[in-house]
Amino acid sequence: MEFALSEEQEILSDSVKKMLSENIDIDLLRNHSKGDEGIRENIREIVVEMGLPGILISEEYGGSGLGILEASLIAEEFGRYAVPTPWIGNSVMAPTALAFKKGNNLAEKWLPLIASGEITACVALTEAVGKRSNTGLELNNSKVSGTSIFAIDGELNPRIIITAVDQELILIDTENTGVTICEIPTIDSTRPVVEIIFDSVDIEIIPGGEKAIQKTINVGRVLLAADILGASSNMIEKAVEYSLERKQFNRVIGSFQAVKHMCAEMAADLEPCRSLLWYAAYAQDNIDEEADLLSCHAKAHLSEIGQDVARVSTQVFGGMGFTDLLGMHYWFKRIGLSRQILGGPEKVRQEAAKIQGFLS
Amino acid sequence: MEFALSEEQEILSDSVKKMLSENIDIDLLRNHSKGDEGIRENIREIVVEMGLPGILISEEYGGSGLGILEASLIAEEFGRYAVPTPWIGNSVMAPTALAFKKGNNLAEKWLPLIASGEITACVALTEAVGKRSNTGLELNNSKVSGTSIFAIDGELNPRIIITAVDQELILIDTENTGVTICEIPTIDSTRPVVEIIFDSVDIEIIPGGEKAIQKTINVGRVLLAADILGASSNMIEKAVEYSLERKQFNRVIGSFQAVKHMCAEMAADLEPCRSLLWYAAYAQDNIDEEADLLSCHAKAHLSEIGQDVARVSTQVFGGMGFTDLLGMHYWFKRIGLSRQILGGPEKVRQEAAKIQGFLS
Amino acid sequence: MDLNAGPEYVSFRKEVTNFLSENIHMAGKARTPVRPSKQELEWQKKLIDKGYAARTIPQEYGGFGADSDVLKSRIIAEEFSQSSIPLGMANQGISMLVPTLLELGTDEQKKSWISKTISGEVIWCQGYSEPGSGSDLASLQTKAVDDGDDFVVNGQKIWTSGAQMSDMMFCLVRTEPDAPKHKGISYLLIDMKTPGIEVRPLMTMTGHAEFNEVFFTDVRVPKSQIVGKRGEGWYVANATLTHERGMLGDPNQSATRLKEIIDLMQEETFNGEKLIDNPVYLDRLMKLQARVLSMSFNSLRLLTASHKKSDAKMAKLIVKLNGCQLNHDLAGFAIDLLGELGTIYGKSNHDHGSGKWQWKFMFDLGLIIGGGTAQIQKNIISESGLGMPREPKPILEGKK
Amino acid sequence: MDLNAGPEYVSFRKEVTNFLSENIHMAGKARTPVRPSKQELEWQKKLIDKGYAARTIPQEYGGFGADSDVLKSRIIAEEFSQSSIPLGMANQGISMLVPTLLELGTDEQKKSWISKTISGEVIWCQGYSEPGSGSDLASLQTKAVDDGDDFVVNGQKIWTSGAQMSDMMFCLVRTEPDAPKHKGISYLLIDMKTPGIEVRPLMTMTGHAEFNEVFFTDVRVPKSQIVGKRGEGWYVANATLTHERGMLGDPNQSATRLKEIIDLMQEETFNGEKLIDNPVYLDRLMKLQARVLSMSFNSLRLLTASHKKSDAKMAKLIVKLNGCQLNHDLAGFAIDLLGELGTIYGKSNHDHGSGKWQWKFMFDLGLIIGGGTAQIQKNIISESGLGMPREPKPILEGKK
Repeated sequence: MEFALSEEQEILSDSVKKMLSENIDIDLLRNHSKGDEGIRENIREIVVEMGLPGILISEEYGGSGLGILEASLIAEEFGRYAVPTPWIGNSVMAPTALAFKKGNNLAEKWLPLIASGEITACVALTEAVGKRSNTGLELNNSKVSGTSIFAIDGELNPRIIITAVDQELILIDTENTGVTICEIPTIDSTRPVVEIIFDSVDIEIIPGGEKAIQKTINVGRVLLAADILGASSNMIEKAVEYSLERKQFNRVIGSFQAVKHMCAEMAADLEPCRSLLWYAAYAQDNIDEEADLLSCHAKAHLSEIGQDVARVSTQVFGGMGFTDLLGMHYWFKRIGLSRQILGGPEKVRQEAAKIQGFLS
Repeated sequence: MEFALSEEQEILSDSVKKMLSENIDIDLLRNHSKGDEGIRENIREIVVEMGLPGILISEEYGGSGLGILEASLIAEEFGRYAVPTPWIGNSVMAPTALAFKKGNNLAEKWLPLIASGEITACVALTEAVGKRSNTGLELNNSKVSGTSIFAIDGELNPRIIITAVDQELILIDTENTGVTICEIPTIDSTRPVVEIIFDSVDIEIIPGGEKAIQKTINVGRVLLAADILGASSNMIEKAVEYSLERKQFNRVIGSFQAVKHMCAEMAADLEPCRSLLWYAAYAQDNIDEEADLLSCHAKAHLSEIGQDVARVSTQVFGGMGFTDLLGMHYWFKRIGLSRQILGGPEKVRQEAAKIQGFLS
Repeated sequence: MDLNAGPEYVSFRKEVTNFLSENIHMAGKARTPVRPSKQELEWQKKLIDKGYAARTIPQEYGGFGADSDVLKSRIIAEEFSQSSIPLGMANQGISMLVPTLLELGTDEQKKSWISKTISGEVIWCQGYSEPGSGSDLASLQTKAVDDGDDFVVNGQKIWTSGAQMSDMMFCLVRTEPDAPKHKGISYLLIDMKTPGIEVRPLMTMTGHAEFNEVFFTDVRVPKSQIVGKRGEGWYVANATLTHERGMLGDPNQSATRLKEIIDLMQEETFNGEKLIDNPVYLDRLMKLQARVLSMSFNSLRLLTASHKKSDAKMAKLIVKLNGCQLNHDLAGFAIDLLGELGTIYGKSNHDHGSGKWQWKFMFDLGLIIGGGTAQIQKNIISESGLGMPREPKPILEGKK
Repeated sequence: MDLNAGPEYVSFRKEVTNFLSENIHMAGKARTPVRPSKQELEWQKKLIDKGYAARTIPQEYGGFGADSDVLKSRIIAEEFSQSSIPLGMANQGISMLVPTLLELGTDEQKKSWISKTISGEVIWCQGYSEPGSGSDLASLQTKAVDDGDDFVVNGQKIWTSGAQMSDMMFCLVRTEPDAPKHKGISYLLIDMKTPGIEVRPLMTMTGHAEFNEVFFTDVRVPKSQIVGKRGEGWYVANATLTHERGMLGDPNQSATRLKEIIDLMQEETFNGEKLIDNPVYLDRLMKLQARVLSMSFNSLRLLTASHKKSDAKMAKLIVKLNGCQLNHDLAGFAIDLLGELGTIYGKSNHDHGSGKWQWKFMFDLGLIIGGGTAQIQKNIISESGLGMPREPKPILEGKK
């Protein structure tokens, strides 16, 4: 029994962190949010160079065959640096969906392309979690029509879209006619989400049915939780740093008990989330019977704690936190988006109750 | 428009406060909790002498004909001093029930006796709010049988019991055969509650039906909220006082920002409750269409804030708050009981939603 | 307690509603600070003539000259709000400078500025906060050096809303650098067209520039432009600061938001189920409703206290802290109700109104911080409200 | 991450479960502190012989003498807990004094006390806190004056659990009244039968006397009874204080409570509806479950860190603060679920188990306060965990 990261996991996490610290800074996030498209391409190149898109993909398809815990560690660093690049949909949910049943044709065809970074995959499962008005897909004569919103990782001309209809996971090659993708403007400029309109488009069924859909959503939720963990850690760290520089009343504000206790409460709330997340991520690959429940708890609990951390740390930054000058709002908003996609806290807790047989 | 207590109301509240401060102290509460029955009788005499049991009863029946707001002000002081005497059931709920329809025989017969203090009335409406297992009454051949728990003000040989069955308020004269009353031991030694077992007992119907039941419960809830307000105010006041005496690290603990902010948060939470309570109490007599909703909100909101105040102020008292030495736990527990009777917060908020037509 | 209005007020309310129904076509809309248009200036004049704006300001300074009557003021506010019409021009010149001048200005200052300010001819901005002086406002460093007939001002202000379209600024500057920090400050009126003033918009987390930074380089201000005595600016400013704090955390705003949220819950669905039918959301709604009602009634209590000229003490001290947090929480709830859609911030087919909620959610967090942070509010509540001691002065460590 | 146990541990667990199923009839029940009975002393001996108690204490001092292996310790704890059997005797002598003596006692002290303590022959109580010294423990005032071969002790201790049935007390006293407060303290072992010691039960809000006050009047303690050097008692005590804090807020307890709450929700009804079917309660349950799981996993993380002898830092610092609050909140939820019935505290036909929950609700509030208040915990977290500065020393005002 070892409840800790292995040396390899530490090295992976450190190397991602190092790469990000060298390549991502606040100016880049600012320029990206102003629409500098070159930034997306550049970061994507670096991420591909490190082999990250293939992290979950088995070696036979050109990936590194690691697990959800490793993917979560990367997501945590992506959250910490608010990285504007496809990750959770393309490199985690899509490979999980395609590899659900071993050795199917679609996996053989697409996983190598995802691993090599040749294509990106967009995942559109919002409606499988819950439908808002004027959304949803339907199948007619094996062609899909309708609208899916808040699809993940659709910003870089995705070659394939993975979505669900009639309790089946389906794959759409965007080279087919009838697919329209446009970005939905949200608070979070670091991670674009897209709306996809399908107009009688050819599909292929990814084997696995409802279980495959659930597993794909599960890993998405765990990864969002990991992103929140990283973003929140960063906000606390920066708030403490700021409190040790900023002076009022001839003292650094970090010497006031009120500020100290705000920071202590954030840290006390967040720290156990790390263990929850590790366990939830580990369970996805190793403890089938707990995978559903733990993904719900990780998502809901980190959404709540993350929102608190975002609010309180902004208060530690004071007026500066409210301005654009420090740019901490990128994390505030990133946490805000993660909270809502693939199910908000109330919805996800309801699922957690159902999984345990409560609420028939 | 005047949203403030009138001079008469201030005088009433002050005179009750004065009476209580002269007659109730922590030793008395301690002795009462150890079973000194004489204390109940003594306080009851003083309360009767002040004419308080007749506060709501019209002058024709020997009362002073005041309203729920006045009764709430008294309840607030009773909460502040944790007074061990019948009040909410006997002097507020029972008169409200009996006077719901003007000039009925039961009112004529019993209100003068309540006003004069000759008898006490016990109110048993727990099951009208919600039934726990093994409780509830039923009517057979105009006789009532069954069990009602957590009846209010049944400790001093009540002459009458007001309860409900089949959507009617009913009155039971305890001189009839078949009534057994015993105290239920709760955390709150200052306000006994009783269990009543009815074995085929004669009843009389108090006119008014469901509306009368609802109104009786409403005023009970408002009065419990008032009691919590008084108890919580006392806890904050005493916590601040203590923090200005107790020294640690060569400073009074009230000079530490952590302690100051704990007290400030309690005060900030509690202060608007006073306005909520005034409005809710006023509405019972003057704004029919808001009476139901406001009684729910006053009860639920003060239950939540009261619990917070009880917990945080105990923390301000530190170890001393946890011991019996200061006796602050009498208020902690009184708030704890008020929170649960006539509907806990979740239940009462659910009613508040229903009243507004939400949750069909 | 008597929540019925007397007959005088019933008829006054009727007068106001009549006025509104007859004149509503002339009113503009509430807008983010811009110079008033000709139509708005005319509307403002009409409101002052009727006594719906500048109601208690003496006629000699261009006001309506009525006695103070908070109930009538509230009726006016309520009816204008019901009709969604702004209650005349609202700016910091009217809400903060004018009361200050009335109390502490010279006759000449009153005559020069009050009439022009309330009519909308002269627009003011406020120059108090500085980058290094937020919670510790009295540590402000913008200097005004005595030089003949003028002060020469150098330094920087921040959080100045409307600076780019203002004619004038009322401003705190340090005139006596050697005095204790509260005693070295003066209150100056500065013409924004004076050479050496630069205004830079300050972008906030909302993505908008609701505020500005203002830089002063050798800005000459005639000495006659001081309000109150030299070195007493802190005390001049303080009366109106209290006034500003009272304005933040408005319970009317909370009540409006709650109503909008209920509408939203009745309209929106999730998985085909109306949000209003979700028991967990309803429980959250009821908790918020109790807080909203409490703050609304607290505000009635303050109104009565103000009417009776009695001190509402704690009931007043807690408004900013509670109100701003409540408004923030309401916006956060609306966002949660909308789920994914709640994150939309810009033009989209799927926009169900989240942009407004997100803006409020962020701007209200700014209000929790601004105008005295939540921490400063708690200090004030514990000290002024509960009589707890001020933070003891620390032994300062030697400079490094 | 690897949550599978190795084969050595699988077989060790089997050994423990076998032992338990064969010997369970000999075990007593967990009880509030009383002198151990003959049966309990025998059981304790059996446990030490098997290495389930006093596992890592050297054989020369009466222990089992195994190497430290936190995983095996955890397996023992888990299996005993599963069977609801107390893990041998638990008292402050075993948990706090013995580790202290092992580290800092003289050879003679180790030989005199360790064996007798772990066997249950000698029972200890702790004498640290005083009425005037809670959060500021180092300000303690109980005096020990040097007088020939003895110290003469005068003063008062509080929060002493089990004092009335203890043979000995390990105690902090002030031996050097003129030294700085942390440097004037010594750590003494005091025979509770010494003349001049009076024990008074201390009633708490729960209605029980879980603690005592102990008064010392001219109590003579031989100088040989000091542990560590004179004046260094603060540092002697501190190692084990940390140990005590780690024990408060046990996540196993939270997990057990959560399970009991779920059972309660499945059994109890309100208006004929099962509580488990109420969506609002379920939402609250899920929130609590996430916190319980988080703290359980956090504890696995600490276990691994301890196994690897690495410093778990923040993950360790937050246990007491979070755990005690969580346990309190769980008890509060159980009470709410039971509604009126949740307030029953004593014998009643309608008792559905609330007495236990009410006791926990109150006692856990005591634990939030005791062993370092929540405020002290937050100081520690911000200072040791986040590197924020200590409170600056205040300028003390002149005495009145």
